[in-house]
Amino acid sequence: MKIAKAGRVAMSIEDSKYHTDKPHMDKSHLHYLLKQMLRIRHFEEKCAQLYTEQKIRGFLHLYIGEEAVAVGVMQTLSPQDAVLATYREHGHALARGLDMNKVMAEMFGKVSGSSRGRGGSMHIFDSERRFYGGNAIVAGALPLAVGLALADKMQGKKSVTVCFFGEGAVAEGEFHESLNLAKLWQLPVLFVCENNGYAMGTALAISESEQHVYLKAQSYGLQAQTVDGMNVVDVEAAAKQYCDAIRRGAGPHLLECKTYRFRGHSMFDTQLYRSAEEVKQWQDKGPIVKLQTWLQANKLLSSQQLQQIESEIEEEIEGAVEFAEQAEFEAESDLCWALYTEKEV
Amino acid sequence: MKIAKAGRVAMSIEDSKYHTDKPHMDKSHLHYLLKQMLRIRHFEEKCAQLYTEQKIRGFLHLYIGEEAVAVGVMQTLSPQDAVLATYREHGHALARGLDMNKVMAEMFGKVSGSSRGRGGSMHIFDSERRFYGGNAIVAGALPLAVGLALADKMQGKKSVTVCFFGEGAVAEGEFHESLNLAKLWQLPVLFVCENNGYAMGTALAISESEQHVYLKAQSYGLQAQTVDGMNVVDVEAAAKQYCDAIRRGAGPHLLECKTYRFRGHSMFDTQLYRSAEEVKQWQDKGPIVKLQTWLQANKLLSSQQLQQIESEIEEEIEGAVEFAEQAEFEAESDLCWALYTEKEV
Amino acid sequence: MSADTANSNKPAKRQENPSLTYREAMRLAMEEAMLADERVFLIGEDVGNYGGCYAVSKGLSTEFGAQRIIDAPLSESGFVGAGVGAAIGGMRPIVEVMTVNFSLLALDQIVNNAATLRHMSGGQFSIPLVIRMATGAGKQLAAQHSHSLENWYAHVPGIKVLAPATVADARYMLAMALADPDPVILFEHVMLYNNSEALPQPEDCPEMHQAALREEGTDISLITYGGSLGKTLQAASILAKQGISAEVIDLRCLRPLDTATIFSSVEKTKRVLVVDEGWRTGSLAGEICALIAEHCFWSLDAPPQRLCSIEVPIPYPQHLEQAVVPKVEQIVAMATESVVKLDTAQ
Amino acid sequence: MSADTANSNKPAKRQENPSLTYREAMRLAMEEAMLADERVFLIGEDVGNYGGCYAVSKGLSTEFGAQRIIDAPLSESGFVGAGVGAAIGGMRPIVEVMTVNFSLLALDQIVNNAATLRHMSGGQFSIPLVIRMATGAGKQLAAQHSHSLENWYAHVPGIKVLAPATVADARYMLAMALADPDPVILFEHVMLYNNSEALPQPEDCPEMHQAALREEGTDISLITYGGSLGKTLQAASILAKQGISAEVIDLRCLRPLDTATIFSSVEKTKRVLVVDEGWRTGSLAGEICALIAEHCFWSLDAPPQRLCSIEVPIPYPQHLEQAVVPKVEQIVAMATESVVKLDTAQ
Ligand SMILES: Cc1ncc(C[n+]2csc(CCOP(=O)(O)OP(=O)(O)O)c2C)c(N)n1
Ligand SMILES: Cc1ncc(C[n+]2csc(CCOP(=O)(O)OP(=O)(O)O)c2C)c(N)n1
Ligand SMILES: [Mg+2]
Ligand SMILES: [Mg+2]
Repeated sequence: MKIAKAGRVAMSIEDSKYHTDKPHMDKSHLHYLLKQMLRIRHFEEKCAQLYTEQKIRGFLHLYIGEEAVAVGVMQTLSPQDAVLATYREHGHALARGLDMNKVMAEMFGKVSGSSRGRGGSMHIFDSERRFYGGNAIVAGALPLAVGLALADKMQGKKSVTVCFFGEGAVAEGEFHESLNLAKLWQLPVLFVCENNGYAMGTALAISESEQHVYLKAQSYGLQAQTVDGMNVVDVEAAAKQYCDAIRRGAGPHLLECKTYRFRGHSMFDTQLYRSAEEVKQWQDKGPIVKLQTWLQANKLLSSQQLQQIESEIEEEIEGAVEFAEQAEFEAESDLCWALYTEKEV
Repeated sequence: MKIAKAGRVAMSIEDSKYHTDKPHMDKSHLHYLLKQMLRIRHFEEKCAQLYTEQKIRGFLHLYIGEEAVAVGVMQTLSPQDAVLATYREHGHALARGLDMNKVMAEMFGKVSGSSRGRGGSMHIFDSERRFYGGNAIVAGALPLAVGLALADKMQGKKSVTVCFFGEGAVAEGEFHESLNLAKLWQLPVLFVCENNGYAMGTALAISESEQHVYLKAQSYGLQAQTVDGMNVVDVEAAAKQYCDAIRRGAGPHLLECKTYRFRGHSMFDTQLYRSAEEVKQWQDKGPIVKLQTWLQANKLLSSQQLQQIESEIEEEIEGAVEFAEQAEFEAESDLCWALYTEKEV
Repeated sequence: MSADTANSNKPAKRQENPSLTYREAMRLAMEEAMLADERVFLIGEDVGNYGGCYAVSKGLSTEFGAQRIIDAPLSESGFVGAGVGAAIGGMRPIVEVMTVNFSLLALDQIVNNAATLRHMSGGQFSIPLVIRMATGAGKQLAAQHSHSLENWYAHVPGIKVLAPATVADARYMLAMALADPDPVILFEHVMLYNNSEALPQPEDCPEMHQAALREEGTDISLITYGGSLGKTLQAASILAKQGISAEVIDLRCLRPLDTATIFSSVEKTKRVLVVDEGWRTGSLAGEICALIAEHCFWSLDAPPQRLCSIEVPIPYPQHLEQAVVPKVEQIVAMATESVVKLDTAQ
Repeated sequence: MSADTANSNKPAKRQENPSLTYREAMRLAMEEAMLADERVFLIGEDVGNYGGCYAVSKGLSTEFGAQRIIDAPLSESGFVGAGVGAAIGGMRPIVEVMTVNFSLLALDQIVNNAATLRHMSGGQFSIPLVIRMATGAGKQLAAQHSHSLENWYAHVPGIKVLAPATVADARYMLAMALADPDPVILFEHVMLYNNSEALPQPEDCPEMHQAALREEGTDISLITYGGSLGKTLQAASILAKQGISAEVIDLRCLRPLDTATIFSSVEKTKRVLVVDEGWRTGSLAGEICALIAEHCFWSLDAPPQRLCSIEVPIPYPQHLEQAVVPKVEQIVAMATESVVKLDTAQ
């Protein structure tokens, strides 16, 4: 189903530059994208609240404002593909299909959590879904992604490994080493740089002499482009184009998604490094408001449908909180379980 | 004095592309360049022999074939400038003006050596000449170079810091981090990549997805170019152009010098990774034979003059060996001296 | 973040001996150093615009500008190495590596350059570098953000390692580190930043390399440092109520170790328990037990004991995190056992 | 380089119990592993075309091709991390980090990923990774190339650490490491590669985590590992001539430590000297002395002693390098003193 031409809203899905490669953008898929983004948004809003209630502790890094990136990219993946992310990975986990109950239980540190509660917000894992964390060392997952892709390639698998990281990670030596290795060995990796303009309080101009991450990637011979990370359709289209190429054997690619985090870096951030106006400007072009407004303007989303989506999400989140509340903490006696493998694998 | 047009020799100094910026290339300077390269060459040939006699031990990495790089670059420096190099740094030390006696004594591990004999071949230091080693960790000196340049800049000094490293070092994260920092902070650093095509036995194509190091440097916003590292005049001209720019405040630059090592990586190398023909081809365009042949063909170097140069060098080297032989080893009781500073600096 | 009570414009306040937090003390020390010596500058991730990940440098960038409070990109190896270079080049850098966890990325620069270059070059130059980093567990930050690796640094000749555990030491040890001509690493335990104390006079502070007797006692020596000092002092006061007189030694300087103070305490009390948040095997506590066994063997009335962290990546949930690190009750129990066992043996 | 006596095409030779060098044994083990399991591959700097910086993998790239003997660029953090990823992804990588000196650049990947991910993810996957690295001094390579940091690795929960000190262990411990489902780090002391021995049968080798009694004795336990084993055995035979019966324990596995073997030896001999090429403060030797002091306190007849390297960056000249590391005469002297002191005390 072709999408009706946009009216007066800013976003123009028709004009999207991946016209030919555009994935199947029917109404139900757009509803699905919206729902996924809303799920993440509301899940995290709930988490923020639970944090003030001290149900969730430690560091909590919200993805609010950046949902289009994880949701868009994840659409192009199959279960055989592998995913790695950062400490800001609730969105990726949910978009990858992890059970929200388990994710919320993880936030609570409960044994029913996706990592038995041991990892918390920053370390959500699900090896069944090939979701390999949740890494709290900036750029720490990039070498792992190279290795996972190498293993897939050596085993003749057609999988893609997707590795998400912030633009702050680009300054780390691991970025450099990993891109070079991936290209040298023509590995099936999609690097996704979530360029939200800041690494904690450090603006990109303070951390990179070359501020176009996709240009940096090209200097390693990777195919790379920048995409509007606030536009889930653009993200999906670009990711699909790249994943298809990677599956055809074209080697690693990098997608730079221009985005913004609406909240502080973590719950401790006083945000002295940016103005409220700047935040407001970005919020106005947020990924959810953008898609939702466009759908509504084009009569592709009734208020009843939206209502339905919202209430399904609310129910899911309530269920997840309930699940997490009810869940047990891991017994202290199991503290050392799985430090090493019990028997041969 | 203008240099006479080259005859049938391959090298064309007239055609050298740094015509306008060309340093003062009179005959005596060319003789000086030749002599410096020959000094290094013969010094190292002597070292190789002394190695088989076990006077020199440990790792010995010869610069033979690459002399034009250190000699060319060093011409543009003043005493206030700082120099850092790798474990293949005898040539740099000599070209920087370190006393050959002390360098040879260092090779012998004697207390009269430039580092009291503690460093040996890989760790020649001379803080008076701002020669900061001799670093045996590949790419380990690049962050130091950034810091030295930062200190100079903060103190309002007009110095340039020159950092030599091999093309193998380009794959290390430290290369990436250092170039970015240097450019971000517009530091007076000249990075000199000695691209001799191999990192031990690993050809450039196996270690870099982008094999043009100068292009990699440009991706950080550095001014960068590649130059024939076998042509000492070209190297000097390019280095001068860049050092001048750096002194004018134009920030860090990178010079990629295409060169070749005629010997193995160290004294243990069986060189299975390259053919004798390849080595021969490069030897034929070696920096010394090139300059010497050109000078002779243009009647700018009489056999008497060459004889004179050679015998001065022979004398210097003999003196250095004699000095090193006579020198004492550091007393075992001084082993821990200077681990910490004895009093405030 | 509590308000800043340190303010260079009101020096009078300082003389009134006000109470400060550990965080404020550390900032005051940096401010003072930067005012006193223009070669001093601070560099690290988010030390400027953000104010420091633990808000230690908050306000300094306003006071000193971006030239002296330098926000570095995420390049630990790069900017730590740059700190080494800048120190060689005549500056007095304070490099903040947010936490010890990330310092692994800079270890090569610290071990192979900072610690090595002076000796290896035959003593041609010094490296007056200070590296500050947060360390330890307790904030539920999980395995990759809760390391205690002071022992690794204390292993390396050529550097010195400090662990200020009190507000006074936060206030004065940085100055000592800056006055030292060699590389000094300062560990700030994350659980200390909000601790508040009235400051003693600088003269009342022990020298940089000296351990401090935080509590005198006769029955057992409790030796500790950094984040475990508070727990150990608590334990000592519980023990006192039980009639056990515990001496508490705060190491302060982890390299070089003040063995004279350690040994004379143990010779007196004849029993020792070392409390250390590091993982047990290969811990600094192990080193201290070994030293004591070697040097005080004939004085000991009970085996030297140590209480360390359980050897496991530190989990996120509070009960598990607390299960890993040393606890007050454990200190009390082990100290009591050590003393009581002796009584039995007699 | 000595000629390769190991050859997979002549299996008969193997049964003749030929003598091999340590280097050949390690290569043979890798060759065997690669023939037996196609998931095994070798990756590292110069392992292929160059044949390995210590020539351990010489010839393997011809036999297995560049797909399974992968020459990596100078990117220690990158390719060690890639090894971790590949292990998670179903392969059985052997990562060669030329030497422990360069492993500092990869420590973050080892500590925060290899050692941590399994536990932190709640045990969802294993990381069957083997990392090999050369270690130690003795070749006059100076300060940046002579480190012994086995103790640092032995400190980290989640990994296992091996130090094969004999040709037999070089031959069989790699297979054990590969059979192990978790990350294993193998340290090969640079001075061992040319050692030559006839091989025992694999059945005669202790299990991976077991220490080996290399010499039985009654007067003192000499505990050591890796490059110091040879010196310790020499010292034991000198001691024997002096009428002192020394027991020599080769730790073999540095994490987990075989404390049962250590303790039972010390309970028997009542005296102990640990010999360890690491710097003294924070050494593995310190850990072992601490363990012995804790667990064998009442059996000890003399303080636990250790002989380690002097704490200084290792200098280039032979006489200074040798002055730093443990020497046979020192072992003899310290052991004698320990035993004689006891005699005097009695
Ligand atoms: C190696 C390392 N250094 C520093 C930190 C502390 N830190 C955590 S997140 C962060 C900023 C990262 O920014 P970016 O990569 O842009 O990701 P974002 O948070 O914006 O999503 C920093 C400095 C860390 N976790 N790891
Ligand atoms: C970090 C590190 N890894 C590995 C080595 C071992 N090594 C010494 S030199 C060398 C090759 C370096 O090649 P390149 O940078 O091109 O310099 P070249 O030797 O060709 O001058 C290697 C791998 C090292 N010294 N440091
Ligand atoms: Mg960011
Ligand atoms: Mg090279």
